Amino acid sequence: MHDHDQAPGHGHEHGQDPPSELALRVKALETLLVEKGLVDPAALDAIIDTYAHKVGPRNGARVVARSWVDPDYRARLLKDATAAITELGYTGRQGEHMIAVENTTDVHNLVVCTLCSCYPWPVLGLPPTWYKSSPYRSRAVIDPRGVLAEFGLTLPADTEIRVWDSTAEVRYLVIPQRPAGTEHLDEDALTALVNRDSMIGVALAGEPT
Amino acid sequence: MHDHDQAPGHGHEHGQDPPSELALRVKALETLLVEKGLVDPAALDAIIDTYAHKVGPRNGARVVARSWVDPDYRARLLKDATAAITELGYTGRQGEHMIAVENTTDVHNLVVCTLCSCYPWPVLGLPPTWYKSSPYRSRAVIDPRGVLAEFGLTLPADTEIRVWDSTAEVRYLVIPQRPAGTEHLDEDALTALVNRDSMIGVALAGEPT
Amino acid sequence: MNGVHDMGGMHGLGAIAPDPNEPLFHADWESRVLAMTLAVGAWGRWNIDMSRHARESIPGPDYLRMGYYEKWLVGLVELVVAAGLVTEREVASGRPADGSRLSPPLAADRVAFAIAAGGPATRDVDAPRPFPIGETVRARNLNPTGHTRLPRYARGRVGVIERDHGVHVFPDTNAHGLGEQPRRLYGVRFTARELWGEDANGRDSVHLDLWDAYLEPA
Amino acid sequence: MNGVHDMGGMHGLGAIAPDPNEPLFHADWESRVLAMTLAVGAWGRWNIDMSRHARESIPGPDYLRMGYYEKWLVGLVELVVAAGLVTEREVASGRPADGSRLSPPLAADRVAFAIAAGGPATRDVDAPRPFPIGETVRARNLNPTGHTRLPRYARGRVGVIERDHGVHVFPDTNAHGLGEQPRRLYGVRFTARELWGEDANGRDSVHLDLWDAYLEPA
Repeated sequence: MHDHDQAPGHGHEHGQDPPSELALRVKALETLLVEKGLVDPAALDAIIDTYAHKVGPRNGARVVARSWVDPDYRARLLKDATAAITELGYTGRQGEHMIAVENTTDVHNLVVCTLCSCYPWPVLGLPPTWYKSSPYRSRAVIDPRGVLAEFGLTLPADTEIRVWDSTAEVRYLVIPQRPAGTEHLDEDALTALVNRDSMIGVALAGEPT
Repeated sequence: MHDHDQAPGHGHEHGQDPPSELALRVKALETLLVEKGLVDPAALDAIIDTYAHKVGPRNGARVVARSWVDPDYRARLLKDATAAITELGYTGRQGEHMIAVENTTDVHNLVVCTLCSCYPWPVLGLPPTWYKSSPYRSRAVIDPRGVLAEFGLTLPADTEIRVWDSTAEVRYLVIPQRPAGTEHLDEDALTALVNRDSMIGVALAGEPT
Repeated sequence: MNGVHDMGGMHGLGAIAPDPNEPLFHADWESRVLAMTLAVGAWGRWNIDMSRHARESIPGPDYLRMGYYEKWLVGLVELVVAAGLVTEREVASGRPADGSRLSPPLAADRVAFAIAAGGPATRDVDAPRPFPIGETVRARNLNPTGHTRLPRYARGRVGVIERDHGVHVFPDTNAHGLGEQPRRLYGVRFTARELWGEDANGRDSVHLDLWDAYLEPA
Repeated sequence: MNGVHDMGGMHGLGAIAPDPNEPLFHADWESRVLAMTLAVGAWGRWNIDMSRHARESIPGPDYLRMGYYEKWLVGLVELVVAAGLVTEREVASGRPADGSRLSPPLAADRVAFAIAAGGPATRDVDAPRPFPIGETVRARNLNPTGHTRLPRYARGRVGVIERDHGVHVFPDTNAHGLGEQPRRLYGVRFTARELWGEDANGRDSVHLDLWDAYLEPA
């Protein structure tokens, strides 16, 4: 339609064209903070290593898979998600107050943060760009079905959609439905079926990732 | 506060640094439209000449000054502004449906168009940049007193402020109060006291312009 | 549509910064965009509601970044292409695809007349008068994806009918080629406290012109 | 504040365009901004509400244009300068004003512990429980110029109390150095039709976590 049709909000994040001016500003700030003794560069490396290799959606997948095979665990997860997730060792920053919401044949859950980009880091890691983008944040609450369609997911009109807008420090984890025909799989195998997007609610579980 | 504190919405309009890319795009479009016979370049010149030299806030000033000296005219203006303004010959595009709102010692009127930049062209000419800007459009309705303060106009808290948001094709002209001590002035002299901003409502009349 | 153009009530968009020495145009190209928009409009291929919708459909980040006449330029290109007066290829190349040349409908010597004539939005048709002056009404909570002139900040709010402006073309249909569908237009007064809460000045009010389709009994 | 960051319900901000092959960071500088923000945060000179407010205070046109980590960068500079940890002059020059060197509070070997510990927002204090589960409430029409976590799209709308989350730090004061003032936080369900009008799907709902100060009896 327009001669300005670049997807907005993604300007500096698709990485095709590294914004050297930004990289320089960041480098200068880091140098300053290190020289003043405000940060330890080794601590920065350790933080990055944590989210690059230790904290990510495999954690959440473990929670979901466990809930699929262990009805008692599922009950605990739905009653007190923070405690049930802590059982598996996934605690901390941006996951201090967890709630698990379960998809059923009648109900589909979708998580968003319209005001910023709140996300359950201990179980899902750092959020993807689209989750943090204006298009998703703006439309998830007013047009969840249109948003899901953009992810290739079309739900029946009589499926109830519950959108969770993370306006406080409570963080939401969607428990997707266990895919049909997976009765023979054990917890480890099921974990591979729980993709990140299914725990945000923009996809179903089932695609091994 | 921020390292991005340039006033937004004014990027290309203050003219310190003519945006040659835009100028080139406009020139190319005009060439195309002329070559296809869609516009007559002489008509473009005539349109620009009209708003540069014939239609402007002197028209509105005449209306206001007349209303100050002629009570019958004022009554007609308040009853049917479109007709009363037509009496003085100011008609046409963006002024087809006029309403005049009068300031008193108790009431102050302020005009805005939050959705675009609607403005009464036949009496005020083309709007100034600030009227078309996001800062004015966004705040005039929620913080009229703060907006007026930015124009150097502080009204008593017990003055009633009426903000007119031009959401349809009706256009509003503020009749400012006649300044004190101008009883000796005739209509022509009064016209010089009616500045544009006073007819939008962000200033009082009185400063000769 | 709930676009950034519907900005009444927003904070954080900067200082107003009026320039007392502002020229009428900051560059020649601004005046040419204004003039072209009016002159091509004389072809009658679109209406004012379509042209407003073309501008408000500019993606939000661009809309806030662009100056006024840049938005007009983008809107004009959108309109002439959508109307089939020029092709995107012609815009890109700057050259007509063939040698045929039309005759502009607006000649220089008709400009003064055309501007002075304007184009009234009123229509001389019967239309219901659902609300009497003084009636308390609520602006409906409508969130269309298309064009509307009901600002978000008024939706769901209660006001009082102040004026009957007569029967006016309805933008919500007219912007989308669905006809003028003229309806009654009202001037409606909302108190600042109704719109913005108890911290607002108790004397202040905001007045909007709203079609009957935007209103319901309170 | 009614900033562009409060974008729930807006149209016209583009396609979502998920990238299935997206890397965790698109450039090294993004990861450094994340890490610096967390590491300098360990000085305890600001809280999470202040850091959110620093980012949402970025002027609207810039906010919509910038990517996520660019907003974090701008917010971080704002915070360290406001806290007096560095001066604007130092940021501009990239060099410390003098030779004094502090000792970072977050050492590398404490990072795993600090991330795993987090910082709960609940406070073990008595607080009124004004609304029982199942109660119908209305979100107040508040339009503060400061920080709030009550989105515009919910203001004035009627919902039902679904959950009592306990007593949580109140962002509206905490963001401005006015104390944590812990208050009861509720999960509130709003039907899509209440929020967006009759065209919305009759089964759908949106759930927000709202402090009691945002709510009133319906």
